[in-house]
Amino acid sequence: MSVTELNLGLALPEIVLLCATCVVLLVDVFIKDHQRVITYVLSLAALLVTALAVALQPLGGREYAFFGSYVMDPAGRVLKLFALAGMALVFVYSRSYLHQQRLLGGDYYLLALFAMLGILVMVSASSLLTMYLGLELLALSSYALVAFRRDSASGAESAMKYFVLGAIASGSLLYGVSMIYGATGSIELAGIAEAVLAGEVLMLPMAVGLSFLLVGIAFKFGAVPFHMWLPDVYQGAPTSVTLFLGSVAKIGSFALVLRVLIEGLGDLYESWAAMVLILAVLSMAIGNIVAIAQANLKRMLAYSTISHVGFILVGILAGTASGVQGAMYYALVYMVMALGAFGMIILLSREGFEAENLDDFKGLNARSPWFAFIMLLIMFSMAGIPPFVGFYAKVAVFGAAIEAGYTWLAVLGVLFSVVGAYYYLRVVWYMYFEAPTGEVRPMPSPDLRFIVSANGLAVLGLGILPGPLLSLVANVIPG
Amino acid sequence: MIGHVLFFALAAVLLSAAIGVITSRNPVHSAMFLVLAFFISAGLWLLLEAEFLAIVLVLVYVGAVMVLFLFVVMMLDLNLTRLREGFARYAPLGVVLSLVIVALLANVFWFRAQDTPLMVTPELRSADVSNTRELGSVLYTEHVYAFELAAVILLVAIVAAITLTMRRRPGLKVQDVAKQVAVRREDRVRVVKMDAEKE
Amino acid sequence: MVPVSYYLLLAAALFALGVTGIFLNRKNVIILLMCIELMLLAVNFNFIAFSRMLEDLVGQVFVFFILTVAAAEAAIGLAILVVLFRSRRSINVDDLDTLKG
Amino acid sequence: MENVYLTIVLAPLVAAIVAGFFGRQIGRAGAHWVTILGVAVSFLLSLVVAKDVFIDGAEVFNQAVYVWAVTGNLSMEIGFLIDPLSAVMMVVVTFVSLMVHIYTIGYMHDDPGYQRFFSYISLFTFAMLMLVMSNNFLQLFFGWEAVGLVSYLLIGFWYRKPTAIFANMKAFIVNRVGDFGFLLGIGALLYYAGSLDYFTVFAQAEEIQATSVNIWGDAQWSALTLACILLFIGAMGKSAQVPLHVWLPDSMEGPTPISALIHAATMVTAGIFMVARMSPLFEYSTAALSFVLVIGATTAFFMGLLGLVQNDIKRVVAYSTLSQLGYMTVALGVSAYAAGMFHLMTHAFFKALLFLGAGSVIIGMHHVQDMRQMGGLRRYMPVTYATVVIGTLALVGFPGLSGYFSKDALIEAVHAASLPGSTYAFWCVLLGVFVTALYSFRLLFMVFHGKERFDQHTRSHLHESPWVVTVPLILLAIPSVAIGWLTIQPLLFGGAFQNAIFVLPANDTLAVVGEKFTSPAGFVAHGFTTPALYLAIAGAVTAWFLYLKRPDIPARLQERFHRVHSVLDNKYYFDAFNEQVLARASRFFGGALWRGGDQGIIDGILVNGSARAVGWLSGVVRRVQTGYLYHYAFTMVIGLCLLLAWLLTRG
Repeated sequence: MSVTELNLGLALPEIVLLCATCVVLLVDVFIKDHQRVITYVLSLAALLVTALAVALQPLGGREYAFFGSYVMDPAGRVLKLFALAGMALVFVYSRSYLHQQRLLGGDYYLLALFAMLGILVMVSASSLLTMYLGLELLALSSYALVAFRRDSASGAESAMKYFVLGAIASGSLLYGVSMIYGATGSIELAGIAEAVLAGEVLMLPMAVGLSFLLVGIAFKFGAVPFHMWLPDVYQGAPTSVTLFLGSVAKIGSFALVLRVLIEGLGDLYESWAAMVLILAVLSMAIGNIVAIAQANLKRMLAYSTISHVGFILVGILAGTASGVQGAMYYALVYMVMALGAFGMIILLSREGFEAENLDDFKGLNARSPWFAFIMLLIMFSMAGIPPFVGFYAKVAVFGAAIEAGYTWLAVLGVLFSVVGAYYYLRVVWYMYFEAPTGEVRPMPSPDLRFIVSANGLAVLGLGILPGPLLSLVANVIPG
Repeated sequence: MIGHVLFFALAAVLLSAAIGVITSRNPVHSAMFLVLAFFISAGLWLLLEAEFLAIVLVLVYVGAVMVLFLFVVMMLDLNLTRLREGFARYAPLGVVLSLVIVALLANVFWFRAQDTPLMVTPELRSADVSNTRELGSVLYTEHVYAFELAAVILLVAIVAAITLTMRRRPGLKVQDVAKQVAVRREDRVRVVKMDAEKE
Repeated sequence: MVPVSYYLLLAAALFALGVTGIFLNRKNVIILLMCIELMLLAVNFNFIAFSRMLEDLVGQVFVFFILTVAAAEAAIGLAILVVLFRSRRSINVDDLDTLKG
Repeated sequence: MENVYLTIVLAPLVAAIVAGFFGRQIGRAGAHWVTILGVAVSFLLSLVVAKDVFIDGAEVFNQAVYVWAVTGNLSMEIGFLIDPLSAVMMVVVTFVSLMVHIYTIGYMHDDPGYQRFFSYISLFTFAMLMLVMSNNFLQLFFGWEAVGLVSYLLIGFWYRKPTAIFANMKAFIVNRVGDFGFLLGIGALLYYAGSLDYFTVFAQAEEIQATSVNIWGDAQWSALTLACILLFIGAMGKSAQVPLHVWLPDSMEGPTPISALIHAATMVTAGIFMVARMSPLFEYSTAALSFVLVIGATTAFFMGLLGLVQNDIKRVVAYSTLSQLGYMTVALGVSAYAAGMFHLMTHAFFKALLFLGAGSVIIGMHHVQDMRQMGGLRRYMPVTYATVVIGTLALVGFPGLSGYFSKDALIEAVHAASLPGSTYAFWCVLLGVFVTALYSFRLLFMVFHGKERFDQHTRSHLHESPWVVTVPLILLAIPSVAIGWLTIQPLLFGGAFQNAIFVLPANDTLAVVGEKFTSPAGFVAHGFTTPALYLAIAGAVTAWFLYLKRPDIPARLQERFHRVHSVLDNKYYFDAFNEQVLARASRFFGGALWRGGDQGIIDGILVNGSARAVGWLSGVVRRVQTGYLYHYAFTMVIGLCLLLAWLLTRG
């Protein structure tokens, strides 16, 4: 065995990001609190360099590295680029927030970079072992991020809940993996798919493995009934962390589903489809219904996330190429929308004050019409109202579901999105038709102002011109 | 035959230890039961000829992780009486659910597994096979990617643990060794001249 | 020697005990963490037994990494526990109910 | 021509954007100039298009101008379909919109949201044009939603007024119900026809008719019937047909120009237009046509009755609108699509006229809308009076005026129909004529004739409205008088719609009417032999007797028949049902099970009964999220057990 067999060049993005993260770590140790902007800039640079490494890789089909435990394909490349760009946005959003909230350490950036690395690993995982390690890298960094505001009791509480439940989910996931290993004799996704296709599988242990595996996947995704951690964590975590968990981290969850469920176990569709169906229906129902009763915007968005997960699962459930395309399109679009929504909370936050309650959005139109308009765009898009991008995402998954014969599910989905429209429009209502509670005008820094505007307009722009992204997704997921 | 006896003996102790872990009301006792469970598991793994992992389990788990647990248990000033309340409230539910899980899995691993490879008894391997060598030869080649990732995860654990628990409280008394070493006589001792007192 | 399924059953029992532990110890987070360790131990049994059954080393490699990750996980979990204790002066699960609904 | 069409659509959009985003910079005058200019351009070009279509007999234009997205074999595009049907709608929409724009200068003179208002109405014009010019379902739905959105914004334009907020929420929710049906209908067509393009779908109408669907049990429905009824449910929401009509009277909380433009002349007719456009589908489903017919007839008669007991001037006109929309729907039901469209057009002019006239009165009375405080206004507002008289005569069907032609042709068509339910419909529309005359003249007499019932202070300020208000009235009065005479022959019997509307020979009721038709004058003469005219006269005379001659009688009648009156006054208890039954039931459960939750927020926001139920459910379900870690863990374990048990026992 020689080094060339490793095909190291393929994993360049991960290598670059890890090296860059180590540089950030070392530099951060030696700088003072008031120089933290260096960490910020370096972190952004790390993301940029990694994105370049992804973009500059030669376009090709599926290629493996590290003896089949690492895979690079066009879908992975798109997911990575989106995740990196989303992370950069998260950093820009977070900078002033961290400053305001006196969270001056560089640890936020560091842990987030590690989490980013976890996402990249998950996207490129082609064996259950690397998938598990990427997952844990992401999860462990996330636990620490949720708890990293040390003086916040609710932060610690939510981190503890997240950790304990996450560890149970990991345990369940691993139990499932062990069963699949026993049933197929392989932990490589390609090997598993091969064994399934050849019928050389112990069916009963496989069924056990699938059940446990799905619990783990559903937990990471936040699907009902494994969603309980999500609202508490979204609410308890510092908003900059919620921003990350709610948007970029979902790319990791999607990669988990894509690689394991679709690529590895796609031929067992008959076995898992019904379970995913239950998860999808429950998620759409619980997410949309419970969101209505929320007064805390972060919590409301958490339930909204759950409902969107349900919609993504509808696409997965279709089991067809167009279903997977729809789900991936939805996941990418959801990331953009969630960034905007949580970004608005950050934008309205001030020193020692988190604008996380619905009441804080009252009369925003009177205080700042432009940002109210941006929020309106995002809320309309999340509600799935045309011509915003959220509408196309819903069309994509429901269309695929109808094609696959799940017409009633699509109808149910539309019904729940109508229910969902209530709480999104309620935010719009508060902004436009309620008297402002305070006269404070949000005064964000220019970079934040720019990013929020760009993000909101992207929701509109991607809706007016949905073609490019749709065809991009269609190209990278082979039919 | 001896394999059977060893297995059942160890399994019985292991399960008792596990029950001990979950029923002890004192966290320290729980931790000690867990240590026992790990030792027994290491023995069972030896039966499965996974010698390297058996050693690692004892070294890593008992030697490091459990010590960390004990350390934290003892460091935190816990109010044990409150922690013992409401012990039995959900116990029936938990027991029923566990029995359901065991029953379902037993169905798979036992009653419906009679003609499958699950019932095959593995052959003993020859004495000159070195489990450690085997593992070592794949760990740094085939699984080098995973190995590096594991290293990163440990790094994250270090960073996270430090981030979360290290705090600088104002007014905390700390030692600065450099300053202590660099101290000069003049800083500490003042020679005061005074007249001798006369009586 | 005994058949592989004996080990699998043993592991299933261990896993179930870990689950039961979560139901029993509703109060003490530390014991909850230990229950999770039990569940992971059960998983390790599965892997090693299957590895033996398949005459394939990958299962053991997986266990190696699970042990590593679990150690890291325990470190972070305990760190969070310390943070929690510092802010609440308690690790009673019943006190962790400010976030709900 | 493609550029012309694009300009027609985009001119109002550009104007709306300019007025909306740069309102502060261009000022009030700038805002109204730019939007009026934009709509004027659209109007003039629409006239060009109409000339092209009707006089020069241009080919039907049906082309995509922009491909939006292609997924699989489904292509989503923006395209225009220009045929007689859309040409008529374009002229009507742009003309009324232009009039309303001018009128608004006077009506909204003192409003702080002046620029915003102009931006909205221009945006509305854009959306409405997109809707009528569309050549595919996606764009249709787009326009559909967009006009709904602007309508919603405009009803709540005075967002500090709680009733306006309530009304716009109600409009929004009721329309959602309709839109849901509409979307399902489009979905069904997409599913069965595999395309969003009108003509591709129309070509498969017969095939879809032959496909049957199992709704529940063993009931077999034709897929086409199902799709048509679903589409029509959308039309019921937009065009305010019973029982989805409840939002329209409340929408009068919006500024009056909006009531004229959106809630009388254009948006509410979108449903009528849509059904006419879908005539190649509806024609193949007798069941769907019957459904349309019965709903329309019910609306036409019973909503007219409600107009009799209203005292708010705008609400009377609103109920009149409901009733007239019912007439149009009836025409659709008997396959007289052309008659429906014809009535739509004439109605657009005279109803806009009546609304703007009512608005003029409201300006004069300083925003008093109660007719009991008016009377004798004809001396103070001669121009308004004259134009309202014209509008009223047109509405009740005075021989020779526009409404006469459209309504009479429609009634004749219903008479000729043999569909299930057509007898019921015939009596409804016939008696409706009497009711229409009664409430119309009641309004006229109560407002402009009789004793002056307002106070001295009002009298001193009372004067005719400014020219920006009266000029649109006069301009609208002209087509109200003349358009019927001029266009009845080509539109109804000359085959102007033959490229656009498809009628099966067996259903062609208009052809029956047409056999007797010789000329507009002959049609007028023929009218003297039908009961409709005498019913209208009877209505007018009754109104004169009750409200001018013996004004004490109505009160006595009201006392005598207080049961009937209270039924009407409560609008057949539709609102009461929604609020009392649906809402109260859920409130009862909610109160018992979920006290002290987020009642403030839920109560404040979710006004509709079903929404309340969802809200209650939400409050209960959120209880599951107790905050206790172990409960969360239990849920996970239970979920795991269920998954495992299910998968293993399944085999």
